[in-house]
Amino acid sequence: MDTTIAVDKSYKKGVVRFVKQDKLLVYSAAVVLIIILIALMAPLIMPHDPTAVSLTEKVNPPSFQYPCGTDPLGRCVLSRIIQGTRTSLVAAAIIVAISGTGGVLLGLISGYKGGLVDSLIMRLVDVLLAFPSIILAMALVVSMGPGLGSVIIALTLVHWTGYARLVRAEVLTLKQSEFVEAARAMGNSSVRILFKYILPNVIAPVIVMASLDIAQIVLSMASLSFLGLGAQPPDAEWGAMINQGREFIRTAPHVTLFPGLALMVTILAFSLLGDSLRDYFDPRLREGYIE
Amino acid sequence: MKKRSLSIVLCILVVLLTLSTSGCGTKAVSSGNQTLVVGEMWKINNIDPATNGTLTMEKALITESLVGTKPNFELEPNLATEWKRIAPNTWKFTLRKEVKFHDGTPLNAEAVKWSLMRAITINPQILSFTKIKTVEAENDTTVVITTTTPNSDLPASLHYAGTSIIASSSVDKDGKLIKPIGTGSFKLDQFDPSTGDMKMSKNTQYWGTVSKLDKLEIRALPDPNTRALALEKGEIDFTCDPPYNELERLGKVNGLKVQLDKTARTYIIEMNLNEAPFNDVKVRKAMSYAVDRESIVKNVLFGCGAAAKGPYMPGMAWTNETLKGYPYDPEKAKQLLTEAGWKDSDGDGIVDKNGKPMKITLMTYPQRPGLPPMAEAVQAQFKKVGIDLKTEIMDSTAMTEIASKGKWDMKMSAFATAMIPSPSYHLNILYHSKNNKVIGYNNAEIDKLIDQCMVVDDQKEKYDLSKRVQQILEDEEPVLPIAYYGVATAMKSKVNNFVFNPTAHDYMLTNEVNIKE
Amino acid sequence: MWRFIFKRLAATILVVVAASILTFGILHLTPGTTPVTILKYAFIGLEEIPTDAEITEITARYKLSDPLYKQYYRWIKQAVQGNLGDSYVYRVPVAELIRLRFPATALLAALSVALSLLIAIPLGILCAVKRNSFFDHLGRISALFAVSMPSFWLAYLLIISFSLGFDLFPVAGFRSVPSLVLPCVTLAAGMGAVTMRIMRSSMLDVMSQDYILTARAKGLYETGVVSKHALKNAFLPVVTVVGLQFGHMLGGSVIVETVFAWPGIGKLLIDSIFAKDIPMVQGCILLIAMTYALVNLLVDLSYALMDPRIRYGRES
Amino acid sequence: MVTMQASSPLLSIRALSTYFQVKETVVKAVDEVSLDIYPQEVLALVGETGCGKSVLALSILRLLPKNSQSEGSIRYKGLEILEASEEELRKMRGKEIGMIPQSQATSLNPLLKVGWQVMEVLQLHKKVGKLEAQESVVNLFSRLQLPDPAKRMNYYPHQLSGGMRQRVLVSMGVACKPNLILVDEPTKGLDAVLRKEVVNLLGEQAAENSSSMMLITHDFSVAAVLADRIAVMYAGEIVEMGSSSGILAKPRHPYTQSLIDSLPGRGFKPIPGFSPSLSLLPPGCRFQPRCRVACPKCASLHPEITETGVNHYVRCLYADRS
Repeated sequence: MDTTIAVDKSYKKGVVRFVKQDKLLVYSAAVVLIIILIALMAPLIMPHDPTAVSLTEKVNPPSFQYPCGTDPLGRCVLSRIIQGTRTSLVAAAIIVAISGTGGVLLGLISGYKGGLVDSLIMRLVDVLLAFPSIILAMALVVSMGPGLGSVIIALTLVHWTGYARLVRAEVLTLKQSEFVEAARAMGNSSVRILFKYILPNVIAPVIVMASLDIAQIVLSMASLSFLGLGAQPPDAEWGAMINQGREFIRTAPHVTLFPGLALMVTILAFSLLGDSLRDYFDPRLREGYIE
Repeated sequence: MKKRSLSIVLCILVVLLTLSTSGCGTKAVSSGNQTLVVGEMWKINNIDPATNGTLTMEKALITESLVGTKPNFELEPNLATEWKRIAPNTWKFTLRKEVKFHDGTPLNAEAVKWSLMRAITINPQILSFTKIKTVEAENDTTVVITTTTPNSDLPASLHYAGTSIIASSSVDKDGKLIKPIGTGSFKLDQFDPSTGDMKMSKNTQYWGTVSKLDKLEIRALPDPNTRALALEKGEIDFTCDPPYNELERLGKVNGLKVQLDKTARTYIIEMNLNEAPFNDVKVRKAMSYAVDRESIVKNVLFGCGAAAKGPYMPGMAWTNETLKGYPYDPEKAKQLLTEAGWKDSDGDGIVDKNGKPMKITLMTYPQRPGLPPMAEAVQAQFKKVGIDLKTEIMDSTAMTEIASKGKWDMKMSAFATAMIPSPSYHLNILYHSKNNKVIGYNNAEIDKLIDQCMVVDDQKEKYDLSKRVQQILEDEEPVLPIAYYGVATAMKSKVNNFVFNPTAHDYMLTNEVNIKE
Repeated sequence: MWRFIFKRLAATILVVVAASILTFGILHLTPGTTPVTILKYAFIGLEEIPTDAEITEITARYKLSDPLYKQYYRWIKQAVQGNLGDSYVYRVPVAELIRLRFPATALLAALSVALSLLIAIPLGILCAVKRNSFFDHLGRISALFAVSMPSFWLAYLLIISFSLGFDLFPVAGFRSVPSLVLPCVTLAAGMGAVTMRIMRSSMLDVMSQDYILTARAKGLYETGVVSKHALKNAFLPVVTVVGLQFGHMLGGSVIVETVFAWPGIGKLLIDSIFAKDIPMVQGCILLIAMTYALVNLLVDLSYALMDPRIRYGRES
Repeated sequence: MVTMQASSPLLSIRALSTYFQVKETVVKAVDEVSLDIYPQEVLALVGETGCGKSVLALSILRLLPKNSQSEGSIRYKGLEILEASEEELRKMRGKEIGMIPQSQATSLNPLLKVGWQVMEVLQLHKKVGKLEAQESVVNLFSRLQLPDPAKRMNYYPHQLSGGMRQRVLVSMGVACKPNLILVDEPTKGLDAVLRKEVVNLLGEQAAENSSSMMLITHDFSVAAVLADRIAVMYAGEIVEMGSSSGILAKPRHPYTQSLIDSLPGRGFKPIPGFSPSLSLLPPGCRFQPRCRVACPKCASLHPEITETGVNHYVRCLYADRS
């Protein structure tokens, strides 16, 4: 029947048409790509050695030689921002990877198994969310000793709860759907059902949450470093750089402004990407017309 | 409709709240009676002299200690007019007459006994360096103090703000502090623990010259930026340690003046002498030459401090002024390193010895703002002579913890050198083998000299012994003195008679300070 | 209704106790031993090396050598009777200091919530009604910027421009009304942005519902349709978001209080965590967890009041 | 059944077309439709879902979303609706032309009491006090056989059954006794028993208020019972229009015939294929791909609507043949 094939073709054309129209998705994906590229090629594109201290040139305003000026120890702020991109993204990637997989697995199990396992996991989630995550992260980092390592561990322990809840909710709705019952009727083992039938349907929202989560993680890391708990000098990390610039707020605001700008652009890009991905995966929100 | 009524209630709530809190916003200086508003640098956690004596004695001028110190750290009479050591473990103090507490009760031996015994029970540190066993009132104006072991520094330790004297009416029936009632030139009117603001008014029956100021106010502003801004906008009249980089600018603002002084605190780098390469004196000397102390003071501390030769800053009675110190000489440092067998054989810019490159770690902590940037400056300077130094910033407790476990290289801190103004106290804590086991410095001669210096009574002999120790320390350089800790005080030009006293923990106000309109 | 509230309160207490056990455990797996930290922060100063005598004295005074579960049991037994123990550093009852510091945070949080709602809700509705207009795009973009602006950086921008530039607001402290403005704006920005976006999308969703078409078919003015029919339905998702955001704000206040030297619970908690002042940390965590749970309960109750479909305990 | 007087029509629609702008494509949901409704007459608009009948109804009240646009003319009692000002339209909606919306599950505001929602239209147009409005709603409910109306008034929509909600919507539509009532799929999603009740209800209301009614439905049997005249729509166009008896007796257009054949009583034969998407319309007769008696010319020539009997119109080249 020719009509069925027509439907598939229009779907692909629809995808291209949608991407062309939704500039937001394209722009945010582009900016995210640029940021990732900066992180990957960090050592090549840095104008100066980020750790090169030259006390005589401390706190110079932006100039041709130092596009973003120098920090209180005379180091090139631009190079440290680029280095900071790498530190932030690598750490964020690790955190999202571990807390993501962990959260998804726990969500799948607790959603599918239900009963004691489900309530145990969910009560643990409630306890972890009983107070703001930044405070829990702080307690963990202080107890493990400040430094990027403990920040990564702390944020991983805190961020998996979001994924677990999301996946559990999706599994609960999918569990009753016909095609899962059909799969079970065909004698598939529960593990196969989880991974072959349920997981693919859960991937889309998880990806959306992951990109929004990266923005949140980068922000939390910067906040922890700002409080002196995260990356320690001489590592270049945006939050720490903003904190270091605190004293020079009047005489040399550039020390604080540029890392802050980089931080904001990164958070903005990932949140925008997450938003437009959500719109893309959730057609209901697109402007349709009344039948 | 429910919605409209909800938003109206919300608006009324906001308006009420704003009106209620606007009452307490007052400008700093009101005409008529003179008030000095001070921006304090540390959080004001509590106002118990036993644990926060520097605040109640040196800044709020509420309490006073038995013994005072002259700017050159020599002891002078204060609440106690004179003191004699009548036995190795016993001392007799005579109290000043006609001194009254703020609540009108007289200062007598009984009050001193109660106050000192309270201090040593609350604060274990006061117990450990005064070593007080008993305090007895022989008569109204004489106090007899016995120590657990002979302690020639007892009078010096009674200068410490923690031992300042308060009346027994300062506490309620079950011993909880209500309000410190001292003998100082100001009495406490009000303390608001939530904002950390203290309000004092002058003590008209003060035994010394009564202050010209009518009121003294202290506000806790822990953030240096905030202190500088508050001073410029007139919210406060006097403050200490604004951001070092703004000292120059603040000095030029009309109506403000800035003063740079040194206090009895030294930035030092301690090393783990049990491990190579620090057990080799040549390496230690090379490292000392490799540190550019002048550049650090000028660029990192913005001139707030001075390059250090020995443990004690110039101007202290027992400082060995003849020390040469280790002026910046990278070539000499490299030469000493080669003599010690450290050459850059593999050309990677890092010296190495039988295959092992010199890779060491320097630990420090952020609570003193100068330390982290100094550590990174030292890192850059060591790199020039081929030493690969990594810096680690951590909480000071964690640093002490790691050092006590033995697996460490270097740690930098800002050590107070005259907590107890005596020539032996600091040397005994930092360099005596039985006290500072962590750095593993074991020099029998140094130990013997320090022990002698602690016991001998004659002042001149004490100073000579201390000076000889300082000379040996310079030759052996077990610890690298980097810079003397600078204190920057910034105030309105109309604040006068403020004389910086280096014996203070940070800065010390006096009853002389006042405001000329 | 009451059965539901009772069940929720019981669950909250369980969660809060579990949270306090969690923090108690975390704070004790620390590298710096507690007595050394207490000595440094409370008595002898950061640089001094505590002598063994001092360490043993403090360990004995606060019974720190007891096994952990015993220490926790002692704390929880007193906490139940309202005695949260004494702070190691301040050496005053924890409850007293919390009572002093809580109003500052409460006032800051309440005003920030009020400020963000007063701005976000009208803006959200306007953006939805004037969809895809210039105003709508402007609103959405500024919301995205506000959400991605780190609070501590926004605080500095505000300080630089307002208290330095225009000398309008004092920089720190909780002494006068103007000192309230900058911290409130910093805290309200993030929350306002999120609330506005949720308000807009929920308004759009409601405006496309069938009962709105019915309302128009009845001949109502467009403003009547929006106010009588759309608003109430659009508020439901916003109420839940406000609950979540309030928790987020408690976290945010920790940073804002640090930057603005605001004497609130957030700042108190950070300092206590650094100083390993365990009773104080436990007290603050208990308070924050309970406020958090209470707010969520209030949100659920208001949800039930507004939506008859979920009115608990009412037979249909 | 009301006999048809030859007076001027209450509502006359001439060459009405309604477009929707979706991204770049333009979708023509209603294509050059013309029809009249006479006072006290029931016209049924029959067609499969997606043929544009609901859009036609909404065009009359101009309740379509912003991305739509209508051309042609809709005259109601001499007033041109397409040019009417918002104020005139607002006065007309609910008072002159009432609407009974489609799905009873979602057409009532879930957070407001049903009584209040009906009183609202009365207070809006009839300027009556709260008490008086309450009273008229109570007897409206009782007239529509809603059990215990005084109590039911304070219920919320989720507390009522499907049938009761449908009755509330009907009462809302007829509350101001409008001259024309647009009824959108009154029987959709109801079981057989309820459908019968609603059909009788609508019949009584039309007679009682002597108002004319445009009945939009996909169910031919409902149209047969209630309607004086029937218009069959397919892919945005009217393909056949005439008296219900005439059409039932002798359906001229192949689509109408297959519609009737698909009724349960007439052999339950489904119509093959799908109705075409309104943005990809075939060139010739739009029913040609699914028409059993189509011939080559049908594919290329788009037939006009022609009169094939007294007040009986058909849009098919071979209407008289079948």
